[in-house]
Amino acid sequence: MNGMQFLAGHFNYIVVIILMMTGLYIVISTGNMVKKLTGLGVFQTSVFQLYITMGKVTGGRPPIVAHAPEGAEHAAANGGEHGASTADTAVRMVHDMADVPVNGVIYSNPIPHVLILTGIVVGVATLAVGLALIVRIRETYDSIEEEDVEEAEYKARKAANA
Amino acid sequence: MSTVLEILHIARFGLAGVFLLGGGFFVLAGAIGVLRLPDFYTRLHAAGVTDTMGSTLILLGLMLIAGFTLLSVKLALVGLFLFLTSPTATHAVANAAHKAKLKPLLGTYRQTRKGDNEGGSQ
Amino acid sequence: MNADFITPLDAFTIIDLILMLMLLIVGLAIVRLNDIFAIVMLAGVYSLVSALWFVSLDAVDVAFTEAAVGAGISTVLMLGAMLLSSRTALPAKPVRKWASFFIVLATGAALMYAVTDMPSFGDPLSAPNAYVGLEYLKRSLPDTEIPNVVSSVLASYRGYDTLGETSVILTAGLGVMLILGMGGKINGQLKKKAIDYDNADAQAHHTVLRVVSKMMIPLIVLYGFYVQFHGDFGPGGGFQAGVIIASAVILYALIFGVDAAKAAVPPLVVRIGAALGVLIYGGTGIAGLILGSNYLDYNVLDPHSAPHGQELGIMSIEIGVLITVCSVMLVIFYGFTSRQPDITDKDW
Amino acid sequence: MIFATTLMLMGAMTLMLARLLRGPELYDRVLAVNSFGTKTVLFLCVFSFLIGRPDGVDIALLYALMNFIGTIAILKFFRYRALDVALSRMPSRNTRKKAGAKS
Repeated sequence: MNGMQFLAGHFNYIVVIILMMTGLYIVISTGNMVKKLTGLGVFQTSVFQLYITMGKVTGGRPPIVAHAPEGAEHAAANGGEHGASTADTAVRMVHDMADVPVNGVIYSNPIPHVLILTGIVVGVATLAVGLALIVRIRETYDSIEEEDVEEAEYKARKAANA
Repeated sequence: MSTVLEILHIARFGLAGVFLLGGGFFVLAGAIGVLRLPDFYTRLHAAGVTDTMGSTLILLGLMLIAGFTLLSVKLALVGLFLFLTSPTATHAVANAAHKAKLKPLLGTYRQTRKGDNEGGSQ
Repeated sequence: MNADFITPLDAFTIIDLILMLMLLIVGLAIVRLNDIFAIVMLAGVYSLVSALWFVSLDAVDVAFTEAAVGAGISTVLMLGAMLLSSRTALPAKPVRKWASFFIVLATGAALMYAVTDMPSFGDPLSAPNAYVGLEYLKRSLPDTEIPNVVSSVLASYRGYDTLGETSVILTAGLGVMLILGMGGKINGQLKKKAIDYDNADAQAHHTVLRVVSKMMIPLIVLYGFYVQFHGDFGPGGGFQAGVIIASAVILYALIFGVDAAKAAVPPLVVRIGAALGVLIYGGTGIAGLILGSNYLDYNVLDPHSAPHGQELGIMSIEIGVLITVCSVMLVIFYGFTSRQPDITDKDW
Repeated sequence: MIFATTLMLMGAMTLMLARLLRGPELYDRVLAVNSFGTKTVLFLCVFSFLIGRPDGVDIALLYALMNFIGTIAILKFFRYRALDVALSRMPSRNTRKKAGAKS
């Protein structure tokens, strides 16, 4: 596999890694906690992107299997351009799809989608907890800059020791 | 009979193409306006081009392609929501800017350009 | 690795590339800016552009969730937190900047090295795509009669996972409740209005907003239910619907005040709902146990037809997920808004 | 034809991004984000026709609604610096008293 071909097949991972590192850089470099959480969000989204790009199949369709069986061959010939999604065709094809590999249509991989779908909602929940902690930090230390908080903590400890 | 249908077919897609490209043109023009115009209120005016002509034409073009299907209904709903929300949002932005005493640039562009700070807020 | 597969350079790939470029621009802009307000908005745009990319990568369900979460809830939460904290970030010190730059460079290099082992983009025969995913695609419709494979895998095949995720969301809601309070008394006293909004004319100008929102809110809720019950056939499901319905209530709170929203959807109801959803989910599993099968096995729910039982079970747990997600989002929102902003004007 | 429209919309989105990054006023940014959202909705509609699947329109519908909420939240935040204020037409008790005192 030559270099150009490799790049054509892997550009998505390279971009995702750059984005991931952007997020990581924001998390490490800034002292502001809200900005840190934004960086965490960027990092998190890039992980989602990594998973989703892995599940993509060229010429595929979203994993919603609802095709009329009589259109299956036609759809396969067209590379999956054909589609009618109604409930009754779905029920009909249950009986007919004993041996056709996913009805002759290419679909993208559903598993990364499932994992990431729940991941996003859990992500917003954890974001909320992080933000709540930031609010409490602000109420206690009157700042959301890491350095100020550390300084105040240091002073408080020194005063307690003295 | 079939030739009439064919002509109708071609006319439908031709019209759809004209609508789509016209909508694209208006969207692009609005975007360039938002980027290039000198102050907030004029940019607001440019953004309106996208919300009105741009979105209407594009959605009409797509509805022509889709024909009488559920998809067309959904597109009409998108159009309805945009019709309701984007002027409201634009109104809210303008109102907020006005209440925050953001002054519009007055006079000709060349005059105001020298003292750029005069047009700033507060 | 399938060495013969070559990623085609077609229209979709070009669109993908433009979207990636936009993501890179937004990411780098977030690095450079120190105005937190701009950062919050950029984060919204970032998640929106990645939602677009997800659509182009066939992950419509994921795009749906990302659009609902990133544009609505995340922005509101970030703003709520900003309100209670400061507005600009201090620029980082050069030492720290360079140190983190080198750490990032090293990590990035390591990851880039790992890229060589990854399957080609869009390769249908790659290890992740060829085996278990294909199996789910083949079996989902006969097993569950649900065309949307993402829904059936989420709710049925990987039901334990989703139960765990729902519990995580409930736990996050509990965490926010513990940290920020339940929206009642703070330090033993009720919240007092810190800011005097005595410009009646400014409020009178919001007629447009109020009228339009009044029209929009029922539509949003209706759309939420459409997403919930159409989730078996198209993109959507409990997670998305929960977020959408919660954002309708949030819009109501934004326009008519949090007190009005609390009168319409009381915090107590929301707190009960958060637990109730997980209870419904877990209870569906218990029902399976009682009917003589495994936990979260829906086949036995309908004694006559296993696929119909599956459909029933999936419907039931999706409702549980809807209730929990919606309630937890509202718990979080109420938690943030019940705090009194102690920020002074000179901070701005 | 559809592809050309898609590219036009993407170009417009990029221009909006430029305005968002450049600012200078906060309201410019809000305007840019809102307009970016509108263009995204249109993009999703057109794109779902380009790839021949209607699912994108559902997301467009959702985003048309969500964009509104986001914009309102941002503006509310900047107008009142609080999320917890009713935008009721009735003047608050405070202002009514003041108005009474004046007249």
